[in-house]
Amino acid sequence: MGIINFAPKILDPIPGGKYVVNAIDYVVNWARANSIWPLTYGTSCCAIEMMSSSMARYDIARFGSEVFRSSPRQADLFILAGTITRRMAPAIQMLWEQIPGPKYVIAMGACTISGGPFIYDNYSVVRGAQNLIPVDVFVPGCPPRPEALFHGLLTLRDKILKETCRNPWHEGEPRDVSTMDRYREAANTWAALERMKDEEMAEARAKFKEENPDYKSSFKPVRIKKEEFPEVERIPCKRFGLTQAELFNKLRAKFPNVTVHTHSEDPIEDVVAQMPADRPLEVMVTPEDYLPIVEFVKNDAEFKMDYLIEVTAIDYDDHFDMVTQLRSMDHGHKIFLCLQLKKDFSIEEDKRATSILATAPSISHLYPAAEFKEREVYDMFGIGFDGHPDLRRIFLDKDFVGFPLRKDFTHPEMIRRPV
Amino acid sequence: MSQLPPGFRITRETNTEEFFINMGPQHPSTHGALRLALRMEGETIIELVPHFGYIHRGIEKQAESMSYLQYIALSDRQDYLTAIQNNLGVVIALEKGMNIGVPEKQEYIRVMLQELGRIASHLVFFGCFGGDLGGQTCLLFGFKEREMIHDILEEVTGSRLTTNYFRPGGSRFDVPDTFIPRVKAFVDHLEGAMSDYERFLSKNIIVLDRSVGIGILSKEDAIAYGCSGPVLRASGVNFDVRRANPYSIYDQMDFEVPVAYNGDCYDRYKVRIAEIHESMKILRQCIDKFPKEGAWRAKEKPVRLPVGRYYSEIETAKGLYATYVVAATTGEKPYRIHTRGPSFPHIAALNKMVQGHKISDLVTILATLDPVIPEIDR
Amino acid sequence: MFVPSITNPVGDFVRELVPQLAAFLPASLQSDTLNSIVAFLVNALICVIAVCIVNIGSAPILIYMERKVCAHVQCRLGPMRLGWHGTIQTIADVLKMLFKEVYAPSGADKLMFYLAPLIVLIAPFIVCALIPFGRNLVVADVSMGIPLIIAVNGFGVLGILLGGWSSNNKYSLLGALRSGAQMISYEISFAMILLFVVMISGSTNLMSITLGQEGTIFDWWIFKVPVLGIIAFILFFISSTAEMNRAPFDIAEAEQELTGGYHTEYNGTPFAMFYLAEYIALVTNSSLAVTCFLGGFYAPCIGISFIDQYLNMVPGVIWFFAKVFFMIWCYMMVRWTFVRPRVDQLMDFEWKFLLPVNLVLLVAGAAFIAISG
Amino acid sequence: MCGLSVTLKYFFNPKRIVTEQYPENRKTLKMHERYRGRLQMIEDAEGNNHCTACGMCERACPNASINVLPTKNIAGKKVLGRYVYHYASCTQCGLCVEACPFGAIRMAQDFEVATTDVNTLEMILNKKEGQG
Repeated sequence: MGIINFAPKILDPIPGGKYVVNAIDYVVNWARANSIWPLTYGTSCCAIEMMSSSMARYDIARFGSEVFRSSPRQADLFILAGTITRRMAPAIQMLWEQIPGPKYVIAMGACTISGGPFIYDNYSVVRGAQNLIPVDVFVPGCPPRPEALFHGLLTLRDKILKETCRNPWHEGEPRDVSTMDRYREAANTWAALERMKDEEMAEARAKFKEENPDYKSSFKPVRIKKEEFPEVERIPCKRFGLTQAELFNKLRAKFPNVTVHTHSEDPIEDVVAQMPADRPLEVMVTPEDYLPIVEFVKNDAEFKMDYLIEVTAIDYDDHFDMVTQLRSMDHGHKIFLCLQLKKDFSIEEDKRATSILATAPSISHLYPAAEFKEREVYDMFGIGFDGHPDLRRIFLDKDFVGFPLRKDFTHPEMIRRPV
Repeated sequence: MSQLPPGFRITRETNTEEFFINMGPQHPSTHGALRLALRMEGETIIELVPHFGYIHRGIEKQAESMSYLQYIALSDRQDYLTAIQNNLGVVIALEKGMNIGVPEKQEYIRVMLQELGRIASHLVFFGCFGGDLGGQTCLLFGFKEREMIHDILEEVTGSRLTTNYFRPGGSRFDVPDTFIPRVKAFVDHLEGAMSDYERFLSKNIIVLDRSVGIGILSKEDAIAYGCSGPVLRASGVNFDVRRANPYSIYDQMDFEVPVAYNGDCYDRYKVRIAEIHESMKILRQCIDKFPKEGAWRAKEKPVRLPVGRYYSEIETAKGLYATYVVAATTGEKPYRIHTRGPSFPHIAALNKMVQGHKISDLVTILATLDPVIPEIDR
Repeated sequence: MFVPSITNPVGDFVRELVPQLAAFLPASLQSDTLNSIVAFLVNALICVIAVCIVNIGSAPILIYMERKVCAHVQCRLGPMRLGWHGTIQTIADVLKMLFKEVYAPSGADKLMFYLAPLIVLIAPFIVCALIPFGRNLVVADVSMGIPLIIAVNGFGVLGILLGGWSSNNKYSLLGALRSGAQMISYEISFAMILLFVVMISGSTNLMSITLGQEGTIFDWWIFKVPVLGIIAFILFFISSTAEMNRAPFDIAEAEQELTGGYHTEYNGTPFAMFYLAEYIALVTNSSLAVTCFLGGFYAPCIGISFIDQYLNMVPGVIWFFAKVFFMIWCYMMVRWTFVRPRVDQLMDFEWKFLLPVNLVLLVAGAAFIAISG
Repeated sequence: MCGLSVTLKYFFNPKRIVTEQYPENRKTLKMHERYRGRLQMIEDAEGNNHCTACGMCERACPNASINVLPTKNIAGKKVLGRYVYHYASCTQCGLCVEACPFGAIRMAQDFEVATTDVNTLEMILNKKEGQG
C-alpha cells in the first residue's frame, strides 16, 4: 500500500521508468498473490470444511496459506465460513476493517452468498455477505468441498495478479442485496414475458389448432420405476421404569386436577393405558399446580425426576402450552408436564405482539438447567417467569422487537416462503 | 465495583482491581461464534457469563413452514460435526408418528453410520483438545482419520458433512457394495492410529498437568445442569440413551458405556477416547452380522403425521439429542419442531466449572465440553 | 577498549589494502592513524553486513524449514507450489508483509508501539556478533563474552513488554505480562547454565570455550563432564526454549488463549520484525548451544583417524552451521510435539525445579573439577 | 516423552503423508457417483430433456432455489419454458432429484465453481423448451 502506488507517478516520466514500474508490479503482485494468509474465523458448517482444507489430506499449506492468523491485523484474506446473523454482522464488519489493506474476502458457502438455507421465513440471517463487506470471490456449495475452496483461492490469485500499481487495490463498497428475493423476481419477470408471448402467439396457436384438430403430443414422459419395498411392522422401543399408567395414577392421587390431552371419549385412564410404550406420558397441569407438581416429582422417591431434559413452549391462538420434560436418572421413566397458559388478552391488540402475554412460575431454583431454557422460552415466546434470577433475552439482541416463535410474528426483514 | 454488567452475580470485597475481558464472538478457541464475558482478577477468572445468539439462525421458526422431509435437510446444520446423527434423531420421531418400522438391514446401516459419525466427532474433539492446549499437531492428527470417515460418508450419502441421508422407514440410498470392506479397512487402520495418538497425548505430563483436577463437575451438578453424553459420564453417571432407552438395534449390540468418576477435564477426554474404542467394537460386530440379503427400506409412504406430539431421543456424540415434533393438523408440515441440543446445558454449566481457574484452563474446559455453537443457538 | 578483531584473511586484507589505497591520496592526508581508523571502519562495516546477512538471511530459510518440518510431522507436504517444493514461499511472504498497510490501533502509544519491534531485534543481533562461527570467523572476540550475552539477552523482554503495553489491548497486555514474568524467570537458569559452562571451561571468552573442546566428540563439554554435561545441555535446551518464547513455552503468544499475545495489534513490517526476531533468536540460541556444548566449529571426530581425516577436511564453518541446524531441528520437533503448560505451572517449573537443579549442578560441577583436578 | 517418538516416526516416514495435491491431480480426481454438486438437467444429444414442468422439484426444495417456469407451446400445452436454478442459495440436499418423478434432473459431479461474479450463479439449466 501507500508508497508503491506513487511509483507510476514518479517513474513514468523518466525514460524506461515504465519498465521499472512493470517490474515492481510483477514482484509485488507475485508476492501478494502467493502469500495469502487467512483469518481464523468460522461460525458453522463451512468452518469445518475450511479446517479440513488446512488439514493433512488437503493441506492448504501447499498454497502458502496455512498461516491462519487469529489476529485480523496480520491477515490478508477473510474467508467468510458460515452463516452470518444480524447479531454477528457488526463483528464481521469490524474484523474486516481491522485487516490492513490490500485485503480480500472469499464468501464460502451458500449462507454467505445469499443466505442459503435460511433465506425465507427468517428473521436473523443476513442474506449475503455483500450487504456488509465487499466480496471478491464466491464459492457456492453447502458446504463447498476443500477442493472448491482451493479453486476459490486460485480464482482469487488470478484476480490479484490483474492488479497493477496503476490500477491499485482499493476498498470496495458493500452492496445492498438484503431484500433480494430471486425466486419471486424470476417468477414475475417470466410471468410478464409469458403474457407478451401469449399475445404474440395467440394467432399462431389458433391457426395450429385449426390445422391439427386432433394433435397429440409425441412426448411421453416416462415415470421412473420405483423399487417395491415390503411393509415393516414397527417395533416400539423398550420402556424402563414405571409405566405411563402407573405414573399417571400416582400423580393423580396426589393432584386430582391433572389430565391428559385427548380427543376420544374414553375415560382418561384407558387413554393412558393404551399409550404406546415409547411415547412419554404428557400430562396437562394447571398453573397453580405446576410448581408443587415439579417439586413433588423431583423429591418423591418413586418418581425421582432429577433430570430436566428441556423446557419449551408451543404457541396456539389463545394459549401457550409450556412443556417441561423431566426424566428420572435412576428409574429411567419420563414425564412431560404440559402447562397451559392463557394469553392475557387485556393488553391492547396492537401491543400484544411485543409484550409478554403470560407468566409462569420459574423452576430454576429446583433445576439450575432451567435457567437458560426459561430464558430461551422468554426470548422466543414472550412468556415471563416469576422468580427467575436473570430474565434477559438469550439469542436475540436486547432491543429486538417481538417474539419470533409466536405464530403472528412479523419482522421487516422476513420474506415469506414463496412455495 | 458499583454496577456489574448484566449476568454477573457474585458480590465480593476485593482490594485488587478486577477487569472484564470479552472472549469472542470471533476467538480461535471458542469453537464458533460464542461470546464469553469474563470477570477477571489478574489471570484468575472470578465469573463467566456466556452470551449466545451470534449464530442464532431461527431454524425452529423456519421449520414451521417446511415439510418434514425438508426439515431433515435442515437438521444437518445443527450439529454439523455429526449431521448423520441429527438426521436419525428427526427420522425416529417421524417414524413414531407415521408408525412405520425399519427393516433389519437398514437398522445395521443406521447403527454403523451412527458410530462412524460418533468417531468423527470424537476425533474432532481429540484434535481440538490437543490444539487448544497448544499442540497444533494433534489437531491435524485428529482430522487425518476423520477424512477417511468423510470419504465413506460421501460414498454412501453423497456429501461429506451435510448428509441428509435417512428417511422415515429407511434411507435415501442403499449402501454400495464397497461399504463394508471400506469400513472394515477403516476400523483396522484406526486401531493402529489410535494407539499412536494415545501415546502422543494421554500420558504426556503437560497434558496431565493441564487437565487433571481442572474444571471439576460433580455428579450432582452434572445432573442438575442437565449435562449429557461424555460430560455426564465423566462425572460418574452411567447414562447413555443407547442403553437407558435403546433405539434402533443398540439393545442387540455388545458394548460398554465408559464411565469415569472425577468429572475433570482429563476424565472427559478419557471417556471420549474410550468411546471411540467402543464404537469400533460396535462397528466390528455390525460388519460380522451385516445381512447381505433383505430390503434396505420399508415401503415408501408420503411423510404425513397424524395429530399429536412425538418425541424421540438419541445419543449423539455430544449427548442427548431430543426432537419434539408437534403436529396440530394432519399433514406434511409440522406445527412446531423443537430440538434439544446437548451442548446448551454444557455451556450453562461452564460458569460453575471455571470459577477460580486461569484463563488457560477455560480454554481446556471449553475444549473438553466440545460444544457446537449452532446446535445451541439453532 | 572494545576492539573488533578480525583475525581472518579478510580483515588482514583490508588492513593491507587501506595503506596501499591511501598512497594515491595527497601526502597531507596520509597518516598511519587515519589509515587504521579507515581500516577499522571498513572492517566494522563488513562485520555489520556479515551479521545482517547471517541473521536476516537465515530467517526465511528457517521459516521455510519450520513449515516443512511441521508439515512432515503432521503427515502433509507443506509449501509446494512456489519454486521447487515451495522454496521461495517465505520470500513472497516477506515481500507481501513489507507492502502491507501499516497502522497503529487507536489509543496506542505510537512512539512505543513502533519502537518495540526494533528493541526486540537488537538483542539477537548483538549476541550473534559474539559467536565464533569458525576458527577466524568472529566479529567481536570479547573476553567477557558470556556475561555480555546474559546482559544483552535481558534486553529482549523490554521490547515485548513495551509492545504489549503500548497496544492498548487487554490480550496484548496479558501476553506481555506473561512474557515478562517468564523471560525474567528463565533468564536466571539460563545464566546459571552458562555459568556452569564457564566454570568447567575456565573462561568467559566464547572463542576459548570453543578451543577448549578440540579433539574428539568426547572432548565436547556435553560429554567431557560425565552425566553432568548432558543434564546441563538438557536444562539449557529447556530454558533457552522458554527464553525464546517458543512453543511449548509460548504462553506469551498462546494463540488459542490470547489470539496472539503481545503482537496481537501489530501488522505489516513491525509484525515482520517480531517474527524475524523470533527466528534470529532461534539461530543465536542454537549457536550458543553449539558453542558451549557441541564443540563449536570442530568436526565431530570419533577417535578413529581414518574417518576423522575426512571429517576434518570439511571447513569448520560448515560444521558449525550443520550443528546449528541440527539444534534448530530439535527445537522444531519439540515445538510440534508438546502442548503448552499453563502460566503458573511454567513459573513453578522454573522456581521449584529448574533453579534448584541448576544450583545442584553448579555444586556438582565444582566438585567434579575439584576431584578431577 | 512418548509423544516425541510418535512425531519422529511420522517425520521419518514419508509414506504416511496423505496429502492430495488438488490442482495438480485434476485429471485423476474423481468424485463419488453419489456426490452432490450442482444441479444439472439430463439432456440427450439434441438437447431434449424429460422435464414436464410439473413443479415437484420446486415444491421439494427447502429454500426455493428452483424456478420451474412453464410456458405454452404452439399447441397450447403446458411445457417447460425455462428452468432457473439459483446456485447461490442451493444447499445441494438432493431433495429435488429425489422428488422428480421423471428422472429429468441429477446432481452433477463438478465442484470447481468459484466465481468473482455472483450473477453467474443464476443458471438456466435447459437448453431447449420442454417437449410436448
